[in-house]
Amino acid sequence: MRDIHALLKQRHRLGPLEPRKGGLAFVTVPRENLRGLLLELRDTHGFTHLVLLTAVDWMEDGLFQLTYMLNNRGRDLTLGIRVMIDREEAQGDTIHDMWPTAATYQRELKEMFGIDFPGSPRLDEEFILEGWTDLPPYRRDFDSLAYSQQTYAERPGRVTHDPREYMKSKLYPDGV
Amino acid sequence: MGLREVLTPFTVWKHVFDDPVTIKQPIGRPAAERYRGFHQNDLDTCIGCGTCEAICQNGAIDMVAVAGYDPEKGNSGLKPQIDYGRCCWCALCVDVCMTGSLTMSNEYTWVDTDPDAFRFVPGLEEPWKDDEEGYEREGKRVLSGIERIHMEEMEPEARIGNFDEIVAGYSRAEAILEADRCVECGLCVATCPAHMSIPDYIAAVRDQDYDRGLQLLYETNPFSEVCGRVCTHKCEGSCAALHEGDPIAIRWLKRHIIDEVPFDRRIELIGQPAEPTGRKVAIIGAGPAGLTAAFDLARAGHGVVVYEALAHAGGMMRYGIPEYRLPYDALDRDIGVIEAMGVEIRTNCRVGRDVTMDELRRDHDAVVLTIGLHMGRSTRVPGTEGAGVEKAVDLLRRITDGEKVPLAEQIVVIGGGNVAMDIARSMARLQKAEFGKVGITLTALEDIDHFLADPEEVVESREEGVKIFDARGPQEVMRDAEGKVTGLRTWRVKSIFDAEGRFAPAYDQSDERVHAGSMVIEAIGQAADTSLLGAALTEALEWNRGRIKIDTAFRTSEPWLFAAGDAVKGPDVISAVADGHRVARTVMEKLAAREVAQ
Amino acid sequence: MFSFKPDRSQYPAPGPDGKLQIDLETGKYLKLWQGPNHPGITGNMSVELTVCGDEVVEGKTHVGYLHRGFEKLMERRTFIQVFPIVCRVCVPEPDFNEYCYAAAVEDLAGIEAPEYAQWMRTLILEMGRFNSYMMFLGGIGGALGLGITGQWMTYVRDLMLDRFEELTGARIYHMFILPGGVRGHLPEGFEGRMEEVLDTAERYLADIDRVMFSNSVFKTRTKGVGVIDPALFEPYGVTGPNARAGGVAKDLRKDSPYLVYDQLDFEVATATDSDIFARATVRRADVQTSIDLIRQILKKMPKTGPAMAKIPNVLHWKIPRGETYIKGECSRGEYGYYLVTDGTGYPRRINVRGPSYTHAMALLEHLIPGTNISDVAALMVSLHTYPPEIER
Amino acid sequence: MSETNKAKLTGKATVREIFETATEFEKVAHRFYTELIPNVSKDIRWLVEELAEEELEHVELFTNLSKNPEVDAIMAAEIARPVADGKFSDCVHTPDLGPNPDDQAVLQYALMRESAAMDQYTELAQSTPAGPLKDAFVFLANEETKHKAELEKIYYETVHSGGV
Amino acid sequence: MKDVDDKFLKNLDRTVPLREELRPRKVTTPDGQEIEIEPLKDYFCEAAPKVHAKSYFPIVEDFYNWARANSLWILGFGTGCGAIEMRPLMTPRFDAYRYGIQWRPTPRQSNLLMISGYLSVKTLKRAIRAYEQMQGPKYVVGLGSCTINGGMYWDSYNTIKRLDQYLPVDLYIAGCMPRPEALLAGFMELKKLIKAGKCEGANKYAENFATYKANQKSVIKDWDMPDYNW
Repeated sequence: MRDIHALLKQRHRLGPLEPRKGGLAFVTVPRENLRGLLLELRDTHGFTHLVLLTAVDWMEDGLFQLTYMLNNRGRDLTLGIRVMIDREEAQGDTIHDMWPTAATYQRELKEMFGIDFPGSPRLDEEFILEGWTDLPPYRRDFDSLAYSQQTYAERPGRVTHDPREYMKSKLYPDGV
Repeated sequence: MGLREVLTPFTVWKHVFDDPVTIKQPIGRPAAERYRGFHQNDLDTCIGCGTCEAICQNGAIDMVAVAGYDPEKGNSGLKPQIDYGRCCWCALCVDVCMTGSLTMSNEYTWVDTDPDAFRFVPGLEEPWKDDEEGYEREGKRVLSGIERIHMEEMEPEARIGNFDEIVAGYSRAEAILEADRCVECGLCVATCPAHMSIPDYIAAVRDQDYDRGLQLLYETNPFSEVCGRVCTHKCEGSCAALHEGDPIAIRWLKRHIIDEVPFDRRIELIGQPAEPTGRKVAIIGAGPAGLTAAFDLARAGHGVVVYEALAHAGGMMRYGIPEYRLPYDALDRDIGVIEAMGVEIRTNCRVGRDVTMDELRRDHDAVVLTIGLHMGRSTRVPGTEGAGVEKAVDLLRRITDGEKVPLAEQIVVIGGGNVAMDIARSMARLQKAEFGKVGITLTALEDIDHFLADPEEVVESREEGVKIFDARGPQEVMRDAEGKVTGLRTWRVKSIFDAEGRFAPAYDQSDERVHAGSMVIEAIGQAADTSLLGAALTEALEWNRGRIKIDTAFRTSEPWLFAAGDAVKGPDVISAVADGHRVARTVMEKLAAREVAQ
Repeated sequence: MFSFKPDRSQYPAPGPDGKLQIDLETGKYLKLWQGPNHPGITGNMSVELTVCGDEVVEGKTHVGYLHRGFEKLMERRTFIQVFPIVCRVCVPEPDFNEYCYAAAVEDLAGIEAPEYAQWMRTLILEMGRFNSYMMFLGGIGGALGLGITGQWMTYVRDLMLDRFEELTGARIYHMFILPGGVRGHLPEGFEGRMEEVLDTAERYLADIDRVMFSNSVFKTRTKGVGVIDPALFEPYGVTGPNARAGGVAKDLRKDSPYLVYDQLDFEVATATDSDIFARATVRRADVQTSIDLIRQILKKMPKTGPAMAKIPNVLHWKIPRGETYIKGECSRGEYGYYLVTDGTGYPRRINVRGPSYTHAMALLEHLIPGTNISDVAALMVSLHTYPPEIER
Repeated sequence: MSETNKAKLTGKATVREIFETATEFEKVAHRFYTELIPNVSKDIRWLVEELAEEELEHVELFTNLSKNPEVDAIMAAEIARPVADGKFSDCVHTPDLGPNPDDQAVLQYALMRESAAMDQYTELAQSTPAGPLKDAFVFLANEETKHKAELEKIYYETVHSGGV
Repeated sequence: MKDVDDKFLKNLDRTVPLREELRPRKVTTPDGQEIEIEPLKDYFCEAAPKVHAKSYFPIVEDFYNWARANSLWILGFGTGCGAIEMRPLMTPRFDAYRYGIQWRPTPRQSNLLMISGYLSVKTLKRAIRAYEQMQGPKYVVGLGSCTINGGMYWDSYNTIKRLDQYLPVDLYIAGCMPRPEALLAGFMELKKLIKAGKCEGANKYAENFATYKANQKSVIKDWDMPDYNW
């Protein structure tokens, strides 16, 4: 893995290699380098298998992290490529032309995170959700429990007690 | 496609005469022995700690009150109620249960038309209550730590012969590991006399937020450095973790927080006292109760003067607890914080000698009496009068003051409480320094299972060479012709308490023993020295079985006088601290009421 | 012999937006929904078919009927609280989720599961794989009207569920693989009872060979149907038996051994035709591999040993910032968990990579045009897809 | 209980007479404690008051018993439950009460009295042939032992486990 | 569990527009005619369900109930995880057929709808359609925690929490998921209830039609069907 990283580093603005056990490593690249890097990895270094494409919401930093997980099946190497994109105008570059299956991932990201991939087919079609009108649900500012409580009725009548407070109320109500 | 492929499938027709595999009676077919079926709970074992509720990712468990189960020490009395409209039968609640009371039956059929029916308190009346089979966790708890992190201590050989502190204190890594074991149930809070926010400050240790931890400590206890070392830690006796392992080392974690915050930072963190109110309060006795009250009152802006008869503040914390358990500088830091709040401590000022009660009453808006129990009791068996027989409290006080105390190569101690251990171990140190060896015999009325001393004190005493003879009733201090002490004659106590735990001694006169020694130290009960009150005030006050009578708010029968601490309640530092808070609150209420009246 | 070979050049082509350039109102084409409530669909999903006669010109997969928002729910749960819900991601083979999640947490928290737990996990995974293949063999027969395979295989699967029940305490969602190890040890006499089940399974499988794999109807309807060009494997992310049926001898158990697979002896089954029949035979061979592996594991695994490593108090378990990806070979292909932590007590993000995600979406949509309506069910089943792992 | 007291009792012929004499002793004790009350400091007055109260209770008990026709049955029931004396005697050393005794001294004195009375009655019981008279002595010894046990508890709480 | 963030306010304003192909419009038929179509009206019947009156003679009603109880035909619609435990029931080992229970592929032939666990909003819509297409008298059985009070998806944004708000439920079976044996026990109980004339779910649905519809519409944003569709 290190050899490939060293090789790629000459042509792409790669971050440091973060290896984990079992032939897995992560690396960060700027968005503009992504497609070139992926192409080279696929065509030259045998990373022909797109394992997954997903996003991580770093809301506090105002960023989305796109993770492209590529696998070299022959050498059993997995490389996770991180691309940080702006959260406000979330947009990535489509790679469905390299891996047709990526179109599905990109549809999901559009629906669940609101990340746009201009040019990706059927991007605006509903994928998993139907008639969704709220924030994309995988964004961290979407509160699932609050939404659930506001939308669906729970069965009423449940009460619970905190043991500490309950003991206080029974054993020393005035605090001493 | 050949004929063979058309015909081969027909060969399975041979099964046409096989027995059917159908289960004849499928309804109610018993599930596997480990099957995770409906919940069961042994309500008598359950301590209502709510750990099951905390771990339930479905929010399926509520802690509810159940008739017949009331809160008590280490038991909230609450029981889990499970909503089968939520449960996913993952059994994490069973795995995390602190007592192992929560289990599962292998029952699985529950059909109902009413969706609200699927809520129940396991253990009450469900039909599968007594099912033997079903899921139980294998072995002990694994989801939270069972074993206490070892506390580094000096070896007996190293600690005998000097008064250096024995316990090293946790390192950060150790403290985090120990704090990690806490499940934050909060059962301990009710047991702590001062109701310290134990789970919260343990969480602060975990988060390495010592500033927050220190603030939490000072909310309820200005003697956290002292208590972090010598507290009787009853909280640990109500810790949920003790049911299948060691209780959390709450005391050591408290000490750890204090150890991690520099002294100056402490004062910074607790902040400045309120604006002066102009009110003045006198406190008699600079022990834990008095100084805690002083701390609270001073923080509220009242002027506080503490009158202390001895040379240094601290009371029994200084003069009763030996230095190897509580170094004086630790105590000084706690007192230093209190003084920094504007409390004036007048040492060497004995009320009744240097200043009278009447003067105090005249010059202050309130007087708080926190005089403790500084008078040692004597067994008054024959021979206790005269030289060679000492009282433990007196000796401990003299050791603290650096005086030379009488010493002998072989000493007999009477008593089985913490004071007895303290004096035995202190004398052992002096013996080691003086004679190079330890010669202490400790006799106690109680058998070892009923010792009043903390178990670890007993263990450490033995490690240091103290020979303990339990269940021995003192009969006579033996003296030779010249009147010199030669030993203590005792009878064996067959049993000391009856079935209800009440004192009902039974002696065996045939088992007599003489414990040789040229010095006898009595370390039995203690009493308050109330002579400072004077005859008139003694007569005027209401009393309750030998102690000044107080109400629940620590008011005496005299409206200007309040009393707290060991002298009226007891029995330990943390109780005195709690009393101090309470009496301070009462005094402040009184002052506020006067304010309104004026 | 009848062969359905439509002329694809006659079909309307999809436009740049991926939509088919056809006018439904011409009456030439018809929209036909297969599912979600349809016997010829795998689970609760649907395929929107555009047909011309009985020939399908376009198929679109619709999922989301089982969407529970797992990846969101996991972010709201502590590391231990995620444990009960991961298995729900895939109903027929839930154990893979438990293993991948546990291994991912262990990787990031720096915990090593004890040896006994490693063996136990392998055993559980193979038992789960066996069950999953039982579902497949029953399903593929059922999709072609061969009802008896479903009857038999469900019975055999049920016997294995009994073993699951006595071992783990549950039939379907076993919740046995905790981060840090497994929850318990083998019950007494388990090996013997397991051997009985495996014997029965082998007997039934021999019957399946006769009634299905040697059946001229089955062969006719599956051979040469639903062929995946091996060139499409990489672009479409085809893994597992689907790829092995096309001659790609890749199996993560061999290529990237996890747990104790490196100590076990087994062959990777392959086929060459890459059609429905090949996919079925590969799986038939894999069942045998699983049976052999279960026997080997029970023979080789340590009799005793700790089941759990020491883990921190789960009620406030925090894991330092990091990310990892744990994968394994499940019955359908590469199954993986991508776990991102941020130093708090909650996962930052968990992404489940189910093989059905690629198989049932892009690949299926690619394969459907040109098939006969009656073959769609078989085609879909032959890809062995489970919808819950697509939408999670 | 002195030898004179013992002599007073040995001559009695009926249970009733024994009880009347015992009542007299208790009255004397009650008077003693009542007179002691003003001499002790107020903080321990509760103790002396309690002792006086106890003696008074005995007076009432014995008076009622001596009038009760069922006295034999009651006694028989009582002595069927013998009270063991634990001989917790480290405190039973006659103290010098002095003009203003402290609590420990008072307790020791009271214990000594009860102990002596107990011994006395036991001795009398042993020297009396079986019959209602013996029963009466056994009963009285039992009563004193019970009283002594109560005092021992107070003693232990005050002196031994008091304080820390 | 993390507490609800008060700052989070649900976006309640937006509604989903009706899809193109469902809007009323003019189309040209294959033979060149221009016609107006209104798909939602054309595809569905709009008549609201009616309460089915009981027979005047109790003995006749009892006979009906006996007959209904002994032919429970279940719609083979696996709405959630619980469906996997129905498969063993259809096969010889547990063999539910011996109790007069069988699975049918279409709602038109079924009278029992098993909601096997959680319902996502997308499936709820289909389940309602399936239910409304079934012939009366019809019954609904809820399987497992999810149908009772949300189950383990209690905080999910995409699953309903209480099935009885959207469909009339006659019986619940506890478990996650209930075993085949528990399901059989449930069926037996359902039979008893039907025989006793206590399964009035369909009538309840007709009586409280407006309430059910309001509840359904409050969660199904993409309401591209008329109120009643069968």
